[in-house]
Amino acid sequence: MSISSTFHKWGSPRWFYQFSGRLLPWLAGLSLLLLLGGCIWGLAFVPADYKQGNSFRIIYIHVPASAVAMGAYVTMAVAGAIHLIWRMKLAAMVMKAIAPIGASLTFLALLTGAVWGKPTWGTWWVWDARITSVLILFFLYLGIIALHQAFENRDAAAKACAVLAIVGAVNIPIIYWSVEWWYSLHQPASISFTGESTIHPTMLRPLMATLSGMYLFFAWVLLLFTRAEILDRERNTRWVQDIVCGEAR
Amino acid sequence: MPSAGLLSLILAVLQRDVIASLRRGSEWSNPLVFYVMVCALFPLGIGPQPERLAELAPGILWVVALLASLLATDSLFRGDFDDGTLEQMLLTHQSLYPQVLAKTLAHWMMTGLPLSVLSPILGVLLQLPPAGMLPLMASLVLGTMVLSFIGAIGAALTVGLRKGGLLLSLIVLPLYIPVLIFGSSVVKTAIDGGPYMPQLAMLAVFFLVALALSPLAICGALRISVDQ
Amino acid sequence: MPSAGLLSLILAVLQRDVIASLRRGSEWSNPLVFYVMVCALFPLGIGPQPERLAELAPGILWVVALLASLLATDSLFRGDFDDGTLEQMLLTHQSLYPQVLAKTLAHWMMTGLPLSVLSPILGVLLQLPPAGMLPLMASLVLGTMVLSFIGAIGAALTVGLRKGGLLLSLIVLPLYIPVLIFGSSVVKTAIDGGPYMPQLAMLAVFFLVALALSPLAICGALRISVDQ
Amino acid sequence: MYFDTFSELLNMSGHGSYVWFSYGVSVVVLGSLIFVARRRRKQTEQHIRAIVRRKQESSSTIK
Amino acid sequence: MAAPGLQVNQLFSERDDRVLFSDLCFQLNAGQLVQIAGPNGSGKTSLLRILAGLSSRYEGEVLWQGKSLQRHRHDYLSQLLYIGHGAGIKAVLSPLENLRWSCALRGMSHCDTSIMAALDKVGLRGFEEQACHSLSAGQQRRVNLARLFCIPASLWVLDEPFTAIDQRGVAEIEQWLADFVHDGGAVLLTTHHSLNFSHEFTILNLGDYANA
Amino acid sequence: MAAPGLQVNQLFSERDDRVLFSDLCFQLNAGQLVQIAGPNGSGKTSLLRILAGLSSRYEGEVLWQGKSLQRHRHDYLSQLLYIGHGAGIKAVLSPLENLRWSCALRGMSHCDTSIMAALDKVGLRGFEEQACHSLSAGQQRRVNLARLFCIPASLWVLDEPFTAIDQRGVAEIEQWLADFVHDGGAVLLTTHHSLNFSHEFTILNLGDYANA
Ligand code: HEM
Ligand SMILES: Nc1ncnc2c1ncn2[C@@H]1O[C@H](COP(=O)(O)OP(=O)(O)OP(=O)(O)O)[C@@H](O)[C@H]1O
Ligand SMILES: Nc1ncnc2c1ncn2[C@@H]1O[C@H](COP(=O)(O)OP(=O)(O)OP(=O)(O)O)[C@@H](O)[C@H]1O
Ligand SMILES: [Mg+2]
Ligand SMILES: [Mg+2]
Repeated sequence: MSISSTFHKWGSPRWFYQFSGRLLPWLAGLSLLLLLGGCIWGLAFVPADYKQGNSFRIIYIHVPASAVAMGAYVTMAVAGAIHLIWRMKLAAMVMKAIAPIGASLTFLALLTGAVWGKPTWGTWWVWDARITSVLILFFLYLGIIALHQAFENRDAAAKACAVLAIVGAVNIPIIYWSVEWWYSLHQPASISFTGESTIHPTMLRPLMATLSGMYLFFAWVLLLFTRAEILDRERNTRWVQDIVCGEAR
Repeated sequence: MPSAGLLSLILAVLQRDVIASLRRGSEWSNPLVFYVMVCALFPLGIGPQPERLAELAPGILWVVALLASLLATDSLFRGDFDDGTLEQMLLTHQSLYPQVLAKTLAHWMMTGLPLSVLSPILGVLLQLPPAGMLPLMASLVLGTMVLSFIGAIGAALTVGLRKGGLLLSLIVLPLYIPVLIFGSSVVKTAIDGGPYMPQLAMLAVFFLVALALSPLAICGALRISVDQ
Repeated sequence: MPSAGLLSLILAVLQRDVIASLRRGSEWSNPLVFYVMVCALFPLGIGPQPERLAELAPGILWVVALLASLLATDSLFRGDFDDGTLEQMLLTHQSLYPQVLAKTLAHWMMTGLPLSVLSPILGVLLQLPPAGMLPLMASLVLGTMVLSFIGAIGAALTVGLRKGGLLLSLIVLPLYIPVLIFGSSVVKTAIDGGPYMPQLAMLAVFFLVALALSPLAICGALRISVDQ
Repeated sequence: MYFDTFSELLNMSGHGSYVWFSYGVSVVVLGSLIFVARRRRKQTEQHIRAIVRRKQESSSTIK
Repeated sequence: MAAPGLQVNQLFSERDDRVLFSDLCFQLNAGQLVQIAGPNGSGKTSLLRILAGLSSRYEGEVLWQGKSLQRHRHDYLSQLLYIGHGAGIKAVLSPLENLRWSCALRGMSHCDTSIMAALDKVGLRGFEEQACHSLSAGQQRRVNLARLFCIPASLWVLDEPFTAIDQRGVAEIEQWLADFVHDGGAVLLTTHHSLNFSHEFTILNLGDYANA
Repeated sequence: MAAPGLQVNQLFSERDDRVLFSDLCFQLNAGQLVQIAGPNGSGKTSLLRILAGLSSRYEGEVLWQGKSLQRHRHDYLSQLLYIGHGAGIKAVLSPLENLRWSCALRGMSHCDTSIMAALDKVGLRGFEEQACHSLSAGQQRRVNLARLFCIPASLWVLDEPFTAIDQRGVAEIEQWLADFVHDGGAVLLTTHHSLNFSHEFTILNLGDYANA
């Protein structure tokens, strides 16, 4: 009973729109503060890594982007499941909003990783297990975006994407684990992630800042996209028209 | 006797799809020809040195089989969607699950199975060592079955769309990757003389999981596609 | 001033097709995505060892570019056929030749050109040595143009048929082979430090021949396809 | 600050181009996310204003 | 059969912001026939698809024997026979094979005799084994209509059943409909043709429900 | 213009061994309108495609101003405007872009003013820049019909021009046809609708020529 009523409330686009409106400035301020602060800290104040020199400073953008990109996919699949099971429209809007954000962050993870690889490994790209799985994650995101665009009808698009996101989520552990297995099977060149040991506590603190900043940033942009989507879907309702044309009346 | 009913339903659907596919011809022959042609392209692209080809053969054979299966997948539900028989499938009081299962199996019998049976010949073309032949066939038999089930999800999601074709690839290719990895490693391990049974067993597990779960996704996707 | 008229006709057709393709999005993005994905499949199939990948990269990149271009070819005339604008093209007193030329060029600009531009990134993924990058792009630019012209003949022949798809592959793939051989050998020679200009010149010759002759075949094929 | 001079900060003992390129791209990507979200909202608002205007016009003609 | 067969309450549906119908209410009981009329694009096919459970693009209530359609899908579908305006048959298969499959979908097996009787009734004796693509458009339609006689149902939902059927065929089908209704069946159909029906029947003009 | 415009002698065509028409003879001169009538599948579209030079599945003779159509294709096509029953427009392009392309195909460039005038005439003012797929079926058909006014021709061949057009639109088109014929144009059209035409015109019933 209470669960369903909470769902009902959370599922109401109108309530969500107003609630998220209050949250927005906090998210925006905090995320920018943490991101900017962490980056400046990491770029200019942390000592260089004894093995990698200064190139390790990419970590402050690389690791947050990678982590949030993965988290975003899970969020999307959960939203998809909620949409399919409880027919909650808001979940569909959240799902639609996550796809481009997640894809951008995955792209960022790939790009910063590649740029980091050049000075560290001497090559832009290796077929490391983790790297390969991120590439596949990127493809999964692209698939969802393309599927959504291909449908003309929004409801069908949302449902189809939800199915795909769930199937993908079931597959992600399998993919990740099989790629890991594949990589260790071949035992390729010596290049691979060196493990946590290299990270000093002094280096870790700015990382914590940018990591949490990136999560907040994700939440912020997600709200921005979702709110725009809410307005678009509910454009024929009175409350949306009142909000948009509020000044005129 | 619901189980007897289910079985006869499955058989009826299987029979219909296989007969239809055999009558049309192009449906089962095209993936085969594609398989043969693209495998024949590779020596032209990467050079004819036998040792190198032998090394690469498992990977190439598997990737191309995967592509052939992928390209054939688009037609899985499209014919039924276009002529309105898909609606009839949705409008029975019997469960959709066995029908979808039977359709996917029929599709596999017309694509994956012939591919697997033909693969030793292409193995010879690509200088695959004899030790790899049987494992190649076995891994393809199991693997293409899994590919068919995964592909069917994508086909069901895109059957109502005019774009079809490459969109399906986009959706389905990332999901194919575990199958590719285990399938090709079966053959490679066999060539190196290692124990390839664990990987084959893994493919069998994938198959069982796909058999049990993918029809659920397919049924859902079909309902969505018809309801547009 | 017939030449000015021809030029403006070519430009108008080019502009229309490019705009339409950009608006639809999937038309130019799908082959690209297919290219990227299938290139990424190969390491998964044949193993991640950088040296081996580097050796194979030219062949793989070329074969996959060829497949991507092939799969995109099907849509070259299909849209126009379906919406009846192909008939309008046939029913002008102006020659069909420049129109077909422009359509094929537009198609190349939306498939072959992006593929070529993107290829260095995939080269990086497949560990292609830096010496091969520029030749790869150059050979793909010229080669995909030839592929588009050859593919257009096949597309024109099959546009009236419901089967399309794989039938087109059967017709067109054998004709693609010379392009593949010269294209991939450009890259391989460049990596080995050899003179790759002769092969590139050969591709250029193919291109000129295709430019001059294939529109004739395409025009004929289109007339046949419309007249069914 | 870890670096002594500003130019050292830029150069980062040779790795500067990699680091600064990464951060530059990040700013562009994250910034464009915000930009796209904003633009989508603006477009939606315009669309809704058009709907409202149309509605008002049609209701006034009925009267 | 005391509860009304099919009951539609306050049905609303739109496409691309265009309202197809709103506030649509009607009821279809055993022994009745309702014809949905309306100009092209007025939403007839859309309505039938909603009632067949193929489309969920609606708001409002659809009840079958007093119970919600979505919850009692299985009961409903076992009573329903829907013939859409698609071909409904596989062109490469023969009429016999097509109908065998249709029967198997309903859980009926070994029903060749009833299929042959149905094919006979729709005038396709002698064509049982010929591939459907070599039949004329009207004959193909008849294969689809033969399902009316080999699949038991108490509600027929027919979208333009007279398409491609010649005049004598139309009269025959009208007679079949009358017999079915007489035996306690319920029929819902769309057609642009003006129905020549021996019993009383209701015409529901969808044009009246648009933009209401 | 002394030689007859379009002259058809002993035309014969078949499909899958079924004769669509045989021994078909007629003549269409400047200032005349001929309507091709006949039931579905009687070969109306096939005939128009033959006369437009799109189909060569016929035996017999088709002459344009006394000269064989195949030999004098260029002359003929420069005088012909054919509107088939396909959409005839690219859905992702705007009406303006579609018509610009149509004009370019005829070797006309910089004809935006005449295109705007044509769009105005078919009632699409204000929709010039909107993508055609977001227009209604009737509006899309009107885009196609706008070609009548921006492309000069002396022979119009129209396959079901009234499809999807509302009643007022039909009357307008009939008026355009009358004006065109009055100005010395020739029109050949098919329609299932009974033409309300101010001038005299000929109806050619294809049903009469079948299996002859
Ligand atoms: C899920 C995705 C990823 C996560 C969570 C992740 C996380 C990390 C972490 C924690 C480090 C620091 C490791 C250390 O210094 O010991 C690191 C380093 C690195 N990552 Fe990633 N990463 C991901 C994806 C990628 C990708 C896709 C690439 C390349 C395209 C990449 C390239 C690198 C490089 C070059 C380094 C530094 C070299 C090294 O420490 O060995 N990473 N990554
Ligand atoms: N898949 C679709 N996508 C978008 N709009 C659609 C779709 N299918 C139908 N419509 C729209 O819905 C409206 C109703 O269509 P529907 O097919 O129900 O009409 P109908 O009454 O059956 O017409 P007809 O007499 O031509 O069969 C039409 O305006 C049509 O444009
Ligand atoms: N592509 C084709 N392949 C085989 N038969 C065809 C084809 N196109 C038309 N036919 C056959 O040719 C005959 C005439 O078709 P046509 O389209 O000319 O008829 P129509 O008079 O225009 O009919 P309608 O009134 O429906 O437009 C029909 O019997 C049809 O089945
Ligand atoms: Mg209808
Ligand atoms: Mg016709």
